[in-house]
Amino acid sequence: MDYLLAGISVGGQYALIAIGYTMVYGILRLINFAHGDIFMVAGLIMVYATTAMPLYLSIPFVLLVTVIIGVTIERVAYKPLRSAPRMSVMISAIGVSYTLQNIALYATGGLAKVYPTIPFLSNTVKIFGATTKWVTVITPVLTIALVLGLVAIIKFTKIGIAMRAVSKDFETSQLMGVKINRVISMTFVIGSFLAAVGSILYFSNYPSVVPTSGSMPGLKSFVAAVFGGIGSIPGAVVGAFIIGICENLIRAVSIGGVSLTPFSDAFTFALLIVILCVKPSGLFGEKVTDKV
Amino acid sequence: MESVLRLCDITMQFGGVIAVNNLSMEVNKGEIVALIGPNGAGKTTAFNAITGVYEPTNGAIYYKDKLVISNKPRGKMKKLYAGENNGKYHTVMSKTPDKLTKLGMARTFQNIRLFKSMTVFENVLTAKHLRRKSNLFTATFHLNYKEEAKMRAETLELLELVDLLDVKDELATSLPYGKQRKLEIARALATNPELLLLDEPAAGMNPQETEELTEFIRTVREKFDITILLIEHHMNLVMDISDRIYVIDFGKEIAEGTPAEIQSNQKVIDAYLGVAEEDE
Amino acid sequence: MKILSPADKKKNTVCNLIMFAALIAVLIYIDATSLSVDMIVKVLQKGCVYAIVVVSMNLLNGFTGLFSLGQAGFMLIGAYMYSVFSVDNASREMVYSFSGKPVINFQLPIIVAIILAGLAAALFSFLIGLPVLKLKSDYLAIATLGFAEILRTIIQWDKFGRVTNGSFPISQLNTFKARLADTAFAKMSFVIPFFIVAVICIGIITLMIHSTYGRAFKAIRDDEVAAEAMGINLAKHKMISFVTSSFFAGIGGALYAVFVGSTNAAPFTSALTYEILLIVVIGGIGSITGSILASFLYIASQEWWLRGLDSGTFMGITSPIFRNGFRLVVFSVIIMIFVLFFRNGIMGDREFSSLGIYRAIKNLPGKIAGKFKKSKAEVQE
Amino acid sequence: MKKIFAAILCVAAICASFAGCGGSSSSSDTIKIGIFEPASGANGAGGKQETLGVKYAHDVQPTVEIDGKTYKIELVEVDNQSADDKAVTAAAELVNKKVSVVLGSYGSSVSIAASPTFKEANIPAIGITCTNPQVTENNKHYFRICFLDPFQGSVLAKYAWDNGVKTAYTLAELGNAYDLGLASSFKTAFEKLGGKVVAENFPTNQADFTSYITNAKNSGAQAIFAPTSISYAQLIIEAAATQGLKIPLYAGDTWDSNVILAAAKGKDVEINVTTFYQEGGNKEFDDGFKKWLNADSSRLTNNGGNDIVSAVSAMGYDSYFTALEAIKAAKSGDAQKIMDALWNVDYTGVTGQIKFDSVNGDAQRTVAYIKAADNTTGEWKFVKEQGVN
Repeated sequence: MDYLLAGISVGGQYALIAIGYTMVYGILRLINFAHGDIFMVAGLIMVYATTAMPLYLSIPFVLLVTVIIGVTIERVAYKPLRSAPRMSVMISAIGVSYTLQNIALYATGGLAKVYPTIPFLSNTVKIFGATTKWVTVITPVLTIALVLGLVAIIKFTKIGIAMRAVSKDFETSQLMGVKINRVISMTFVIGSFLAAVGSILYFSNYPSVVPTSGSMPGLKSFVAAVFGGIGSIPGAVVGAFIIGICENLIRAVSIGGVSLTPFSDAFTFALLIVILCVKPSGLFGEKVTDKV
Repeated sequence: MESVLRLCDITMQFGGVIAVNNLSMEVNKGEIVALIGPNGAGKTTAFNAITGVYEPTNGAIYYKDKLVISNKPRGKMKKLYAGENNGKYHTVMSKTPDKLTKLGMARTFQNIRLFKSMTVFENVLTAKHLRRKSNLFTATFHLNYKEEAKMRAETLELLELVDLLDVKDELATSLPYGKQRKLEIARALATNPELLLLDEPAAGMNPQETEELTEFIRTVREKFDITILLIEHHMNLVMDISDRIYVIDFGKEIAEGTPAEIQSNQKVIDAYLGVAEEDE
Repeated sequence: MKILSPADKKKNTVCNLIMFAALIAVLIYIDATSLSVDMIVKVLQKGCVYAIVVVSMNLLNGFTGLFSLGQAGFMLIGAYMYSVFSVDNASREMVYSFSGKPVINFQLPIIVAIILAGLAAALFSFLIGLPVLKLKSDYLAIATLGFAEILRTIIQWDKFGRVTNGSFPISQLNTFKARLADTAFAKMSFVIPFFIVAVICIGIITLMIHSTYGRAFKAIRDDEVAAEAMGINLAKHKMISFVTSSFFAGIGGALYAVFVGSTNAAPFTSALTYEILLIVVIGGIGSITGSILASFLYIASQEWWLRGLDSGTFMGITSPIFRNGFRLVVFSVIIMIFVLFFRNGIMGDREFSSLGIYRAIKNLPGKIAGKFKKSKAEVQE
Repeated sequence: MKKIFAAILCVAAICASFAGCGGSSSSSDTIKIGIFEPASGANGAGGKQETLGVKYAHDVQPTVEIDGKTYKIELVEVDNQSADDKAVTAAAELVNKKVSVVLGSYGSSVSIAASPTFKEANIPAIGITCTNPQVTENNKHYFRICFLDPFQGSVLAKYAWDNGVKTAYTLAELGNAYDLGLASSFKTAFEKLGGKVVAENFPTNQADFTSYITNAKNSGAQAIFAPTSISYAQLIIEAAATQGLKIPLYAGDTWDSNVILAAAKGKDVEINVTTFYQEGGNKEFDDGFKKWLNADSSRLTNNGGNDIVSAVSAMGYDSYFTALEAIKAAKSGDAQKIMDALWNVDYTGVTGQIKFDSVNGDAQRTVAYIKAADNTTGEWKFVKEQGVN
């Protein structure tokens, strides 16, 4: 039960990050390697913000600043490369990730920062015989609520329709008068916003922020996005929950007395490779064939 | 007559759409055969099935009377299949494009696909890689220098033949459109093919260039003694050089015959109504 | 893309030979006059190690167009393969004291162990390549990255401790210096051996790129569909490139172990791969000389020239912002500048030629006179 | 444009190389001591606290008197970034700056990587808190003033056994030699005493320890031994508190940090650590060090934001005076002479007596201090001195 609960909670947090990956990939065909680091930066900003202002101000502040950072990164590092080969853009993403980590390292001096306690979220609660924090219970609920909201936006608003159009065919929608740059900025706004929410939930649960905090959750969320079929939002959410639960369950098993705990991360990657080889389009993804 | 390429009941179905329907055709040695049809008739799809890019849903392809591609409705297609001759073919066999090229089929592309970073000379030289005798070791340590020298000499010869020798050190993509087409053909010829497949070689050319190309294709056939299958929209070119013509519409063959026969075929005229006029 | 005339070719060869001879003379001089622990020696050694790995990655990413991020994983295999066969016999029990009795209890000659390291990396890459090489660009990248992480976990697993020493470092390794100490080459045992290995490795890669196989690689990079239509077997050629690249990454890893003197799986993370990739970009994707140049520049600035940024005083300026970590910030900014504004790197996809330098020097007065933009460095295919 | 840029880059590089080379002139009345510590990377926090100890010692005693002449001591700091390959060049940097003796490092693998460089340069190194046996074994230039992993593991095993623990659960980071070294020594010693050990490892960058704590509970352990680095420690404490873990957490010297106290404050977890030094053990040192820390805000930041004395700082302090003793005994700033003199140094510092054994140059230590975290005051409580037997 403990494992399952932990899995669902982690899954919810991965889901929020995975949506950012999947949306950016859907529109720009870019693995935004820096997304995990945006998540980490959001955590650090929270640490610094709470020393300067009360909690009810710092949470919206963090959300706002993270969104600004996300959009700025897009403007500075990805926009100039829009017509460049895909490899260049991806290298730029890696560069951004490297830069964010180094700036964080410089700012923190390499010390682990303790994440502030948010009173309600950090209280403990007992359900089904397992003791845990409120945040664990809230995460999946909040995730699903946010995703439903997001799906509504994409389905019914004008910008949502534009997003879907762009992800189907970049050039044509541009010719049809869709303001590409606005759509892309909006994607980064939503992605960064969800990453910031995810970071509040994640770090309330695991209250230590180091410059590399973002890389593992980032990678795993990406795996989740691929698992669910990259470009598909429900796919990313389902994938994230599956990965979260699986990696926690694997810690509970041991084969012939040999504990498999060291392989919980390796397992995620193995899963990724298997999916890529067997069904590259993921659970909910569309199959794309190359045109000759 | 010696058969070079034979298609038997080739059907291509994407989801519920049948792009090529039960197409059978034959190309004999030394012939120039054209495959024509209105836009969206399934010509390029058929072409891609022949060259191994797509796997046909049903049917078989023989190259020089040897089975090279064969398929039957499988997997999802088992239920979805809406074409004919279900159950006629049993073997599942699909050779990748490179294997087919090795057997002696070479192709060009509708939207020119040259190696962008290479010069004209290198583009052709690269195609020579296929017929190498050296292995990785001898090639790396340049123990195959004789072969390499031969490759280079042959490339120069070929370039001279297609009249591209003067631009051999230019970047391939910097050439004018017509020359890029020629270069693509030269590159295909460098693989020493017996069957040359040309996918709309005159696309985007003006009448004068088209005329030159017609002449060029003819020269190529004579000099290299090869068979040619081409898809084309330019009726002048097709009628000028083809020995035989296949016409397809909605994926199905509607006529076959000499240029004269085709020109007078009512079915063809119906299918092309307006289209042919517009094209000319 | 200028083709040299025969006369120029001859001149170029002469220039190359002179340059190479001069380089060797300089290295011999450095080896003879420096201590083995001088910064210049360490930087040159590490530069050689990186040059091999960077060029091997360029073969894959730059020349074949396969975006693979598994380099650190193959270096890891190389480093461990080398290390388990190179522990000093007398110290082996001590090194493995936490892991139990070592399975491999003999030492191989240094060169044999290095080659073995390359072969092991090549073997693994072959096995990994079978499933993943079918994947397209970014998926390939993430899959190879994943494999590298899995490999690291496996190596660190205590169940293999008797071979790999689990998570504990393997120290007391064989070094060139120790081997050559009592020979006539004692004074040439610092940089020269690293240099020789690097020249051989990079030489082989260069020869391969200039062979008919190299052309096939470039064809795959330029247009996969067209390459396949020209009869190039994609699976086979991608595999050749992948395995070759990994072989040299493995050798690079082994040399890395020689350089550090001990081996530990922890540094071989994806961060190392990113670092190598960024050097490839700085040098120019598709340029061998660019990669080499960038490797040495990168290592020298990181380890040596820019150190002042961390310790408070840089180029005579003292400022409180020069504290720990600032060097890395400056570094990442430089890299971003390259990625965004100098996307072709130092060399683009061209190569450096000594004839070009010779001409540049000859033309220098004229250039200063005003023709600034004209022909600073001639380039050659 | 590109060429201009390349030219500028080259010029900048050349200038930088001059800058890098310059500024290391040494005069005859200065003796240089190198500080080889991580200031970034995984062990950055600990390395900084250790460096603070050395710097404080230097402020206390910035000179040394040899034969009536006063020599100034100059500290040369490098950052080994907690990475093996960076450690090699960082060590070379120290050698090039002509230091006479090196202090450090926090973390064993960097010390092992740097060891050949110091050996070739014939410079003695004094390990402060690198506890892996490989650091000093089979070489004559690397000394160390702390105890070793097997000793520390055994001490904790004995302590646990004495407190009635029959089954213990160990948790270590995969790939971290320090963690696994302690865990493995603990296991060996504890099993020898008759106990049962369930050992598990977690991968690097792990943040979610819920499942591990659950595993520990399910294994029926009466204590968890988690000798991890500080950043994981925070997360483990958090997870343990959340899940209402009723069994004590044991750890090694890394956990002896004010960061742990901050993390544990107000939470219902029991934490016991072994350490080299007990705050309050030497009032003069404690007061002096605190005053020194509070005099400069950057020092406070490097200490983790408050003025609690960490054991590693005390060790750093002692390492400096050990080096001074050796310099005095050698009557010279010559590296070789200092190395020879170190074998006979017998110095009693704030962390106890330091005297090196004649085989590997390890300090002979027979007891470690056990401390427990007081979660209401946020301070350490001294429990006992614990030996192996």
